[in-house]
Amino acid sequence: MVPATHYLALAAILFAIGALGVIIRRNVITMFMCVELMLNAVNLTFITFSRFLNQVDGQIFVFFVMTVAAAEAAVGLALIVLLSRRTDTLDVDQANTMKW
Amino acid sequence: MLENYWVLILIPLFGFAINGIFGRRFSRQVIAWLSCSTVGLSFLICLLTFWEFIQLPVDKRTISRSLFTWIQSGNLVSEFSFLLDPLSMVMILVVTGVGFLIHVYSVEYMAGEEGYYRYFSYLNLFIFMMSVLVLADNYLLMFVGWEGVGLCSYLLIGYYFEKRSAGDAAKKAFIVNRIGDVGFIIGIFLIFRQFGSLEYLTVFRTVSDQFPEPTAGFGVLGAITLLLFIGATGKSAQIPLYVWLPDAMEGPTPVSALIHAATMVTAGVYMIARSAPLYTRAPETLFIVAAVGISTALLAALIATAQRDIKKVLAYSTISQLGYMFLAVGVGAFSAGIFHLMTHAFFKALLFLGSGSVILALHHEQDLMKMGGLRKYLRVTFYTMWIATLAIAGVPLFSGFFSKEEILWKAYSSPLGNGAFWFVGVLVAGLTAFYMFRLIFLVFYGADRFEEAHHESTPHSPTEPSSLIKVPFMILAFFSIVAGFVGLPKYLGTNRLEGFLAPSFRYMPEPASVEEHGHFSESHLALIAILVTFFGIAAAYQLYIRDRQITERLANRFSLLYQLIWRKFFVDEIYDWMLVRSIRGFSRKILWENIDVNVIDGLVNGTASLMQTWSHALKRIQSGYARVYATWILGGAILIFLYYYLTSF
Amino acid sequence: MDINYTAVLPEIILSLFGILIMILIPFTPKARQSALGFVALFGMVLALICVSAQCGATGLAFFGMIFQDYFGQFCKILFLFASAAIVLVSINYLEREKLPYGEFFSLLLFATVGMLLMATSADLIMTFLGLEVLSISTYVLAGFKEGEMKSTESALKYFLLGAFSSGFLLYGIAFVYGAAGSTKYLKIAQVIEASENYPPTLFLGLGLMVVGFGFKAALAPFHVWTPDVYEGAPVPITAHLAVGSKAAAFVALVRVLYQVLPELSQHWQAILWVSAVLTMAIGNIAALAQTNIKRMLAYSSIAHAGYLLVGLTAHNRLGAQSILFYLVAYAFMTLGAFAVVQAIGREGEKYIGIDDYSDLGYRYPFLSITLSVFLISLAGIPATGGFMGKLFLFAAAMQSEMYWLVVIAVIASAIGIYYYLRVIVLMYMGESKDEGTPIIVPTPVRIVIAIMVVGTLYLGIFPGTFLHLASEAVSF
Amino acid sequence: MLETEVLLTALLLIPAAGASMVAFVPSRKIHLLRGTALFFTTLTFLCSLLLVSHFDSEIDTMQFVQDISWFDVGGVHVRYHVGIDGISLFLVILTTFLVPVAVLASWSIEEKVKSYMFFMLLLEVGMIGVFISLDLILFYVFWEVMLVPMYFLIGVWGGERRIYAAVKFFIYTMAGSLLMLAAIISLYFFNEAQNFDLVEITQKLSSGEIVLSPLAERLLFLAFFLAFAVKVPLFPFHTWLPDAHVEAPTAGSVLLAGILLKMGIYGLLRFCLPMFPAVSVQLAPAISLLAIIGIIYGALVAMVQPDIKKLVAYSSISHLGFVVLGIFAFNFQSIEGATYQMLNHGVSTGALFLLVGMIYDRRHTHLIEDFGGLAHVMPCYAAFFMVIALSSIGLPGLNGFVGEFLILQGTFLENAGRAAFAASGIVLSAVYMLWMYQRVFMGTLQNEKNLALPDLNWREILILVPIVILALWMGLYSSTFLRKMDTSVQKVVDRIEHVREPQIYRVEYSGH
Repeated sequence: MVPATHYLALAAILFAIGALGVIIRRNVITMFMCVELMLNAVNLTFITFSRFLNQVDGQIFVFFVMTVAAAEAAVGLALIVLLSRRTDTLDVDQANTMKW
Repeated sequence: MLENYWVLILIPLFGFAINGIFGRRFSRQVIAWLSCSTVGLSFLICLLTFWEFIQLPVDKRTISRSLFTWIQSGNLVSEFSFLLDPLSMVMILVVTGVGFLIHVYSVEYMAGEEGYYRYFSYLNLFIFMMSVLVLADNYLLMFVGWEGVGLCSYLLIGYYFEKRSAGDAAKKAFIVNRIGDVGFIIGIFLIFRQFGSLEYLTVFRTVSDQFPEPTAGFGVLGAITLLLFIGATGKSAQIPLYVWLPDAMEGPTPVSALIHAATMVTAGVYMIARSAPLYTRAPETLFIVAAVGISTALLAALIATAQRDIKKVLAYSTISQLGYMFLAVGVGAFSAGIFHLMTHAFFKALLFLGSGSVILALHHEQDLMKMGGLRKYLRVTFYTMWIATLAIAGVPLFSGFFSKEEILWKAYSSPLGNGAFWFVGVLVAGLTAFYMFRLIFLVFYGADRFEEAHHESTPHSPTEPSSLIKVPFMILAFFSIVAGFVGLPKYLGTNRLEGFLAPSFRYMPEPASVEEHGHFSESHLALIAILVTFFGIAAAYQLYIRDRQITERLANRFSLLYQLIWRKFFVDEIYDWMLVRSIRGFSRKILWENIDVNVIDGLVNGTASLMQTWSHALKRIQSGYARVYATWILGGAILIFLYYYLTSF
Repeated sequence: MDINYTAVLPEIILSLFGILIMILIPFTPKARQSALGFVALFGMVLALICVSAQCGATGLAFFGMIFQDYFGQFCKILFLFASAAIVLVSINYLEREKLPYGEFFSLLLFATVGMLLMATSADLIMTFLGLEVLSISTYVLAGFKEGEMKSTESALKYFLLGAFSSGFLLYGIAFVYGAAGSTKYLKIAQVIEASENYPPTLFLGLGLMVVGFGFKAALAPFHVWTPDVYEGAPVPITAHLAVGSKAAAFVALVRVLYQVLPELSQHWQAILWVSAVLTMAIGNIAALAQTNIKRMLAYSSIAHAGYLLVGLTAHNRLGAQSILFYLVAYAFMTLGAFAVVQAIGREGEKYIGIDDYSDLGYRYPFLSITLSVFLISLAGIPATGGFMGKLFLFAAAMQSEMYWLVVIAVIASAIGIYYYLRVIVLMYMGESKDEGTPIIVPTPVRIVIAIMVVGTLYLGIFPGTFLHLASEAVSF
Repeated sequence: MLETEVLLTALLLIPAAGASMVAFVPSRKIHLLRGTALFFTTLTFLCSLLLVSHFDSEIDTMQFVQDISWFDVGGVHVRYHVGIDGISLFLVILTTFLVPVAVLASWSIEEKVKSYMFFMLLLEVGMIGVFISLDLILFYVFWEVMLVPMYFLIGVWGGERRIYAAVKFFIYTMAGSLLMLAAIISLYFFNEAQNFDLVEITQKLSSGEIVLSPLAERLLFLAFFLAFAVKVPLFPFHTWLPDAHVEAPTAGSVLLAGILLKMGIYGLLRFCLPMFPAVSVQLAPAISLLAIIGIIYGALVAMVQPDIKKLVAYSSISHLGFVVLGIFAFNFQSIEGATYQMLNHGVSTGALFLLVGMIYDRRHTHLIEDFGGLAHVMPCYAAFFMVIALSSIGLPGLNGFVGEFLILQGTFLENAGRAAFAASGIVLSAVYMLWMYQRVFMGTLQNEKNLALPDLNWREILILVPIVILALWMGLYSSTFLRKMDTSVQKVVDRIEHVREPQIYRVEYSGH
């Protein structure tokens, strides 16, 4: 049996990729996708623990997370649409009128 | 009157208050009447008291009265209370007596001045303060009078306040006095610490218990007495604090007569005499007192020989005579000092009043070189001034002769004295005769130099003041002649004054040796002094009557010396440069503009602007880029991770 | 363990009202839409009554997902009160800025539901859900002025970073779940208490959760979003962010740290200590150079989060209690300040530069005096709630012998005084300027401001009442 | 004593009531506003006189005590505990005396009278509160509350650089006092009973029930000391004072100099000395050194000021240096003198600022060079100025001397060197005061704007006459005041002596 650490490591790598993606990518959609990636890494973690703790709780949580992610996506995409309408771009760095 | 003698102090205060508050609405007569009558009443009470006082047996002649507690804090008590003993009796007589005469003189002298009420209320206040000084029964209360007379002196010197020089002189007088006062007050601190009391009699009793014999070496008594003496140098214009007195002549002339000749300036002598039980136990200080006294006497006499302002001559003369008095108390001859103090009060007041009428007659001309020939016009002034000059010069049988001889003899013969003191003393006597006669000759003899020098608006010749003003002249002249007879030297009779004052000088230590040393007798020395005096008079006659050219030739010949004396040895300039300017510059440039504004405020404002700088730096974090913000969050997360990785895993 | 609907009745009521308002929107005439605000208010009042009625009930409810305790009830009342005040302030704001009423109020109601859930949740997942409900609503509210780039930008930044950080929170929850085998607060606490040495995952979970909550509460260095989002959002929403969601985050943090992980206190105190210092320093220092009042208040709210952290770091009863007290005081003064800022901002929020406050003092005495009171309270000067709150927070830290933290906090407050004073200086001593558009203060706003002033001063002069309630509330 | 219990609270409530009355008077009715403020402040003054008549100088504990719980929750117990002893008695009276005077002096304020009077009354509440609080938190509350109205008085009605001065004043004092707050809180935790009661904490500290480590004691002392040193102000924390004074309106300067500065000294006497006697003794040389520097420094800088108000401000630094010196000499005379000198300084410097204000009302300047020869046109003013200036430089017979003398005498008993150095301040004070007097009042009238200056009017004379009478009374019959202080001063001295007793090495001067 594959030990838990493998799954957890995979999840951690996914999470790190997601987090780095948010920082590196300038396209809002890509950034948002990276956030989704982070959430899914968490989901993987939950499932791993759930499996190794012999509980179903963790798996149920994943459903909650997915629901929340969907809601976030709805709001987020709406905002992205608003941004692209306003600036004709998806470059997040354009949203930079307020600083300091 | 003995029971309630203290009312004599309060009466002038009443005059001061009424004149000071309501005087502006009063007519001149009312002001003058009020002022003179209060002092006159005081004098009257004083005389009555004196009459009853001398009836008392000698050992009962110490009467103290307490009015109320002034300051009490823990074991420190200072009562508002008065002590009448022979010493203060003599002083208060002089103060109220001469004070009254000068009040009367002022009525007319000041008639033309603005602020009449101001003048008289100050004068009354002065009499009050001087009485407090003289009659106080503890050091702290004496200090009240001490500073109080300084204040009156300040107010009166600055009487012509629109004149810048008057303001400067007033300020200078007060400040120089204050420097002395600091010494005085520290002396008081030390007295309290040492004796646990400030009351004279308690202090003296304690000191005679603690130190039955004069101390060897400079101990606590040395410190106390020296500090008190610093106070005295300020008030009585001795080296190094004499510089204010010549400038004080900016005040009205009667003020110079009363305050800066007869009474206030002698307070230092009085104080030392009062503290005789302390001083006699500190021979080192006494030597310093005598040395300072005689040096001042010499220095001032030298300066006086070259002054052109009539009042300045008299001022330096006063300093010089005060030097004599300090010489006297410095050699332990307290009653001789008081004796000279008294006689000096009469003849110096008279000299000042005389110079006042000269000045008035010449419409405020004070330059000796612009006078002359006045004897024709000012008869009374002329004669009375002659008498006073003879007195101050020490011509035999005039009052000054007796008191001065007494001092010179004691300077030579007392255990604390020596030949050098005597020698310089005699020299000063000669100088005194010289400069006083120089003054007389320049003012009253020779050609009339005032008319061409003075403005044409006064075609009529100088005139004497009215009769009211002549009364004080007469009285003072009378006393200038006869006052000396209360203290005849041994070879002529008995010294009544010394006997009278003796009860005030109890608590003295056992004298080290009763025998008076020296090889000469009193009368021989007196003869030498008389000769020197006449030599001084003769020199003045030679220079200022016989041949005026010699003066100029001499001045040219010894121009350096002459300049030195004429410019008063540059003492004022040195003080100004050393103290006034440097302190002012230091305060402005270094303390205020640098330490305050640059350093401290700079630190404070610097912190503020540093904060602003940081603020501007910190807000740069807020770059506005969402991705940068995410980096911060991630960075924070990584830091937390690292922390746990290092500490807990 | 049963459902016990009454425990969640307030949340249910609020949700129903939220839905009701959305249903009502098409049926309400355009001119009467502002009535929807009063519907929302009515819902909140009902919820408030519910909470009050429950006061004193204890135990678990809703299948062990919800706590019933004083602490939760205290917070719920506070949140409902704050939200109600925001509703009152918003009605005229929306009218002035010509924004739609219905969506605004229903979103506000949902956000409140999220806050209430955070205050009472007994399960990490519940907490997460509460936080998300709150967040998603506020993402939208922040961008509510769709006509304005600033508002959109504010919402976008908030959304991106919020989602990003909730990823951290969730990841943390997952680790804690892995370490303790449960997400239930009490269960986790039991497990940790029983175990001898803690698995690394527990620390990972703790750390990540701090990041997540720290984001919401604007603790340095997770505070970076605050100034931008506060500046761009509509003023009532800024107030809501500053008061409501920050308070909710703190309350959740208190529960998690004090109730779930008290055993680990020495492991989280150090982090919070550092964060507290950073937060206070950055908040106060960066505020000095601000020229926009909303932005300045944003930094100020960061600074106040720092003060709250001081109490949190202390980890003692007094700390928890003073956090509650301070949250109340902070709510009063901040809501009041934003209400004034909103009124002075006028149409289109044109006048929000600090310069615009110049010489207002004697022209608009009501606004100026009240704003001065709020600022003085924020600065922590006595006779105001701000002072008392700070006093208790610092006292708590002092009790835990964190002297340096107190000294730093004290210095930070001293710096802070400067920028609060600057506004007062301008109002009363500044150069006079052009009038600009006259300021109209509608009655509801007036009422809110008045209540807040009274509250601020009441807390300063008679802190006993609320302090008593707060100490009752801290039962763990 | 039943009815006297509420006296102190009444002193707080009357001005507070006045403030609320003022708030309801329409701002147009300037005369009504002034009248109301004057009425309430005078009422407070009259009320405070009852304190004197009911004060029992034999009792060494607090009197007129009122002690009720303010709030007591979860271990935080704060009390409304007020009371006075011989030290605070006259400070309260001074406050209630100077405020009506300041109100009268504010007749020339024409703008924003309403808020001005409101702040005045509020300020009075704060000032009285500081002197009567016996609970540390209560004290702190009043201590800070008072800052706000003062800040507005300077900032709104002040001179040109008023904002700078106001902010500087506020931040300076605030920075100091926040540290005091930290110290107060930590004292609370050292107290087992966990309350902030000053009397109790002091008592426990002296009986040894509360034991502080030497380090803790030192830090606590410093925290308190710093707050008070800023307020005094002691060199080098003094630079806010000249700015604040110059910019403040007359009444502001009067109260600032008359009362606010006293709070620092009062704090030292009430907190630092009784609570931390050991550290006080340890640090006394250093603090005395600062005080002496302050005396000389203040005087020297005062000497070169071109502005009368600034001159008086620097002179305050010098005068208060004396007071601090006296307090840290720890003997009966010096502390009683210092307490007395606080009152004296309040009266004479307050009056000086009033006088400067009067000329400012006429000429709108207080630069020395703008004047000269004023004695010609304003003889009455010149006379009053002279008297007050003399009182300020400590002429015997006027009030300033008694305090200064006692301080120096006491200090001398403790340490002769310190007293000797400090005494130089006596000379310097005469220098700057008289020099200023000469430049302002003497000489000829050169500035033509001064030619037609009116002399004092009746209102102004009415303000000054009581002050002059007071100055004379305090200078000539100090027993009225000193006897009421004795017991309380003795208590402070005992507290210090208690700590110093083990050090037997103090050598009594033997005299040889």
